[in-house]
Amino acid sequence: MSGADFLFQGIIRAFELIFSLNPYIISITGVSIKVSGTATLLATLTAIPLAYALAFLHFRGRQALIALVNTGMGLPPVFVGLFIFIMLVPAGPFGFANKIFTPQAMILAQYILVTPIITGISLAAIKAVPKPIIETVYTLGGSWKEAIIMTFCEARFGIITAILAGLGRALAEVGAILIVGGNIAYTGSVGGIGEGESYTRTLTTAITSETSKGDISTSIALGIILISLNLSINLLANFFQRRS
Amino acid sequence: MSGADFLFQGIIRAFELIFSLNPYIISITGVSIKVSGTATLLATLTAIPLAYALAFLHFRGRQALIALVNTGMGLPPVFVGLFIFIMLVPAGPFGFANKIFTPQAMILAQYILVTPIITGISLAAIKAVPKPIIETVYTLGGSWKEAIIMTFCEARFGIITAILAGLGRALAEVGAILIVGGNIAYTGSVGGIGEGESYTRTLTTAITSETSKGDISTSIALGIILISLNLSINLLANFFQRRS
Amino acid sequence: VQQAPAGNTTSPTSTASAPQDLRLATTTSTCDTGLLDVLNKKFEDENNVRILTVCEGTGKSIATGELGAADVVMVHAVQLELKAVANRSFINRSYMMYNYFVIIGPESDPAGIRNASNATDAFRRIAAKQSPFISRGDNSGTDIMEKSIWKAANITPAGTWYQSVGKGMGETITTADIKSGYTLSDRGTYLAMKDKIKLRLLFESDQKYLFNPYHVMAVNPAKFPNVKYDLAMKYINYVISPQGQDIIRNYGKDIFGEALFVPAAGIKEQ
Amino acid sequence: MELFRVENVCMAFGKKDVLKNINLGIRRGEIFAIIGPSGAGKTTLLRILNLFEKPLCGNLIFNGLDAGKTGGLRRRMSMLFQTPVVFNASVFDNVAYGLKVRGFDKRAIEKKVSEALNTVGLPGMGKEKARMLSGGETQRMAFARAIVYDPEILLLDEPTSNLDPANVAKIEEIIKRIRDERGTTILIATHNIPQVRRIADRVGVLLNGELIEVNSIEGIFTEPEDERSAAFIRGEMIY
Amino acid sequence: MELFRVENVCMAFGKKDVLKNINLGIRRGEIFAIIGPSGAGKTTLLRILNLFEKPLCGNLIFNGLDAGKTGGLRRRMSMLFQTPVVFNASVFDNVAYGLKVRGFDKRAIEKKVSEALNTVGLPGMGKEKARMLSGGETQRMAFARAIVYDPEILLLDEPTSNLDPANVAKIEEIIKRIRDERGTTILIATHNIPQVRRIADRVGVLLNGELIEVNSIEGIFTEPEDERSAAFIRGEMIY
Ligand SMILES: Nc1ncnc2c1ncn2[C@@H]1O[C@H](COP(=O)(O)OP(=O)(O)OP(=O)(O)O)[C@@H](O)[C@H]1O
Ligand SMILES: Nc1ncnc2c1ncn2[C@@H]1O[C@H](COP(=O)(O)OP(=O)(O)OP(=O)(O)O)[C@@H](O)[C@H]1O
Ligand SMILES: [Mg+2]
Ligand SMILES: [Mg+2]
Repeated sequence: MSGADFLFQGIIRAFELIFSLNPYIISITGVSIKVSGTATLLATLTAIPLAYALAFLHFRGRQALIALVNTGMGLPPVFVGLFIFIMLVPAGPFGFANKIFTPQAMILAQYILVTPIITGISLAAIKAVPKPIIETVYTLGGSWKEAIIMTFCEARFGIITAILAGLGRALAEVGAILIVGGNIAYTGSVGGIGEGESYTRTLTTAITSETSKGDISTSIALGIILISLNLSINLLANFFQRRS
Repeated sequence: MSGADFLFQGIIRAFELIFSLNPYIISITGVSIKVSGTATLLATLTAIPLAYALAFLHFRGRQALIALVNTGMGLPPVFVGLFIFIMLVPAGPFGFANKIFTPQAMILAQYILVTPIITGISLAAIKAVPKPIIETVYTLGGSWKEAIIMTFCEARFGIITAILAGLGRALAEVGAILIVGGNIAYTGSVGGIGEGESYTRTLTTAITSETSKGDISTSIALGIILISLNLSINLLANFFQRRS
Repeated sequence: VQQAPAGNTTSPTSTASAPQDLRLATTTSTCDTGLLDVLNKKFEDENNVRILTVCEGTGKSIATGELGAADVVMVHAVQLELKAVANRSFINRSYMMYNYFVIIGPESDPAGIRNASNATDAFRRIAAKQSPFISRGDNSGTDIMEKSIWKAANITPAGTWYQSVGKGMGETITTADIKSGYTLSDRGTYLAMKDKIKLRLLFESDQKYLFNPYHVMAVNPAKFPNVKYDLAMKYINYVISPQGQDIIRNYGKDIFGEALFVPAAGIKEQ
Repeated sequence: MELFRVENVCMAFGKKDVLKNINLGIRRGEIFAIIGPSGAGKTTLLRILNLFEKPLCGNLIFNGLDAGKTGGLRRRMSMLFQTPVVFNASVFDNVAYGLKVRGFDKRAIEKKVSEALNTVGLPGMGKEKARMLSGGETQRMAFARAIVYDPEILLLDEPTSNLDPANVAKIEEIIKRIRDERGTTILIATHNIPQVRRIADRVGVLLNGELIEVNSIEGIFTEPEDERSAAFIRGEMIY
Repeated sequence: MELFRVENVCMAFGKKDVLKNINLGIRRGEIFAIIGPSGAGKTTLLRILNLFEKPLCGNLIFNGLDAGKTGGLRRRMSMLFQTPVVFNASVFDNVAYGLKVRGFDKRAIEKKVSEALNTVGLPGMGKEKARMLSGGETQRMAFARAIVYDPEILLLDEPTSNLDPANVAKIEEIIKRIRDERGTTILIATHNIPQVRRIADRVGVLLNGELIEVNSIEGIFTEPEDERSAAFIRGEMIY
């Protein structure tokens, strides 16, 4: 079989899998969305306040923290995965929580990876909002809360880009969740695309295991599903960005 | 050995490896820098003009292209790796080039992954530059080239963030380069951290293979080296960002 | 060499409606060949258990068990296993099956290993010709075996012809296929992939060097009180039971035309 | 009587002294004009009163209390910036902002905003995008935005600089009416000397950060205390 | 004689007609004032001349040629915006911009910039950050930036709106001198009617996008052709 054939077969397989509403595919897609969605949500809730603090508060070590956030944008996923792994295994300091190889551990890993990304990009967007805008809010009687809301509206495009970058990264991420999640699916699905059910298997970790089995067509098919998912989210988001 | 011990051992090991100037470590670090640096450079050279085009030119399909760029920020590395793999294998359409399992193939993979990231974030930064600034350039006799330079200066912070996010992503990336690069090292490095020499092995792919060996301490050590590298780059960049 | 202990710690079958979870860390070859699908399904159905299978390579599987993150491990690297048993991380190590490693390479066989007298001779010929050799380099059972063959052949492989990839079996075969190089593979993975590659099986059946035994062992509950030791033992006993061994004996015959593994419960190891 | 007082206030940016030892009392309900050459420190003084800058020395006393200890002080005033900034929204939303922030109900907001837009000569412009307005329209919209919620104190920084004579007259009329009807205390920084005569009760002259004269309108135009302020009013360059 | 001509130009933003059938010839070396109430279309007309907006209909003729076909036209003029925008750099760099773009050498740039800063009353301010300047200082800096490279045509949109009388006089003097010494053609949109009398040769009155009168200075102040422009000059509101 030639290289291009794999691609071709993969595309056909992707359509088959999507349109047959294969329950196994649905369940791993569900885990992908649940894990990456939750991680991105939590990361956004951390990152945006953090970005505001870095933009507006003048505390000691602010510059160092900005450098740290930018460094965090390049945290190696496998390292983050390993770090959480040795923390969460029963022999580790947080072993008592019994969270290794669970979706929660995966959410934690992606949260750590994605938070700096959303923070760094939001920070750049927030810093680009002209100061007089904020002063106008204040002089018209707005509180710091209203100033934050106004900044948010003005930096909307950039902040949406930040969240999209974070979500995209989370959905595409594999190194960390493979280690802390274990790529586990229940019966029937270990050896192939069966009627199994995912526990900690996501689209990306499934791609990895299909690849290591040498089943490149299925990997490509899963990749196409993942990209379609991402594209739908982005078309939706673009609709909102365009209104800014 | 408990979980935290690995971390502790990893830190010690990292210092050992760094300060002994271990030639194997130096060679994989070199490949990391060469591959990710080149990919980020090429991606920057593509992404910034693209971001300008998306910001200023009003062509058909512009909105769709923006959505596509944002989707690209979430391209699954393993998928990109596989795609390039099936294109470059001898049986693939570009097999004649004989580039599979080479640093060039890795650069290509990271280039594809990083370009949308730099484009998306730069675009947000460029769009935040007030239009009257550009009009002032024009009225003072500046050409479109000078308008671009001025926009660049005004969007400096955001564009630097974009490049840093891209470089961080490239340096941390493992899924794609593992597939297209093959994680190849020459002799001597077979059973452990020896005096071997890397051909397509990077810090991240080495972390993966050390992890699969179960040598968690060495993985952690390599992760620490990678993060230190990233941190140095960011402290340097922060120095320039601060001046904006 | 430890003798497989008899399973006499079986707990009464659970009657609860919610299935119990059992964590199994195992090497990629058992997953990727599809054996575990069949083997585990039966156990799950009969015992109201869900097996959480983490496929991650022998080295990492043992580390996972040593850290208490698995209840039971299934691996194939005798030295590593014995070391882990010696440090009391695992107990009840049981011999479950074996197969043989094979040396595969390009059909043209530039080093002429088809006529080699044994595995060390084959390796010597490859080194003499400096034909490309792809090493897994990941401390897996296969990798350890490869290293010991080089050692027995009195060769320290060096040079750009000898490339280490630090990856699983499937990916290593793919790499060797593209580079038209030799590699050492377990028989199962080779058979599973043989239709997709150009490499051919060139040398096999050296009882001394190419022997590939798989063991299953339980994480020591004395070290990690929270592991599901009883359930792990139930699983081990199932794998080495006639029922489990039968599944191993027949697995692969329909798909590959021949069995991938030979059941070995109760056999004394060399 | 005296609503607030500036006591020994000084201000510097870097090494540049921008305000030097300013003492000034503003009476409730008066229109007080601040004049002086470009760069004298007028905007800086207004910004200090609106609490955007903390003076390097001296105190602000509101109603006999230290400004820092008077909670909600900023809510009682509003400032029209010399270069008004427009929110990226409709004219209506811009003008409504101060009302929304103060929790007025929708009905009241609509009524007040459309009244304010009528007053400044922008009737029916509520739906336009504020960023698209002309220079003078922007200034009038910002004026409407600053007065619509009846602040107790109004700080106006060159409120008519971009307007034609007729619109200037209109805005001046509104300023006087606000003071007369609502008793609003109004400070106005302006370069328009005839405007000072037309609307202000008292005037202070700033020069290089010093308050060289505070006088009544009659006073400054008939017998100015300082030769430099006399020259400034005549339109001469003073240093 | 005639440097450029606006022929039947009209402009609309959305459904709003902003300029209607404008016909106007500008002579080389004259100072032409554009007056009219806020929102009349003055800025829009200047922006069309500076090629920022393409008119919906009509033509711009420069030196008898279509403006679209005259290469490098924009380089020969410069516009001072009603709300000047400042580059995030020093005052020197801001003023030097047009010179750098035109490839002047470092020596010449330094000389010209410091001269220009002196002329507008900002001597020695080159090293200051431009964003920190006061409103009037910013306006003067932007004026210096627009004239420093001797453009052939100068478009000034309310160039003295933020200045005190003495500085206004100074800028007016510079404007006249530039025209007298360099023969620069100058269009100035202004709300300052006395200023029109002081510096302009001719004047056009815009009202709701229509050019209701074009006249000489003597003409418009002694016998205006249109009753509405007469009223506007008297300071009355016209519609
Ligand atoms: N980009 C735009 N989109 C929509 N409307 C616009 C735009 N630019 C200007 N306008 C409208 O066109 C009209 C004329 O604007 P212009 O800026 O030319 O007025 P002007 O005569 O310069 O007024 P002013 O003296 O207040 O500066 C105004 O009513 C304004 O709201
Ligand atoms: N943030 C700042 N940093 C440095 N210098 C400043 C800052 N703000 C104002 N200045 C300087 O302080 C002086 C006074 O500025 P201010 O804006 O108060 O003047 P002004 O009287 O309002 O002038 P104008 O009539 O031109 O608006 C000016 O010389 C200005 O350059
Ligand atoms: Mg001012
Ligand atoms: Mg205007």
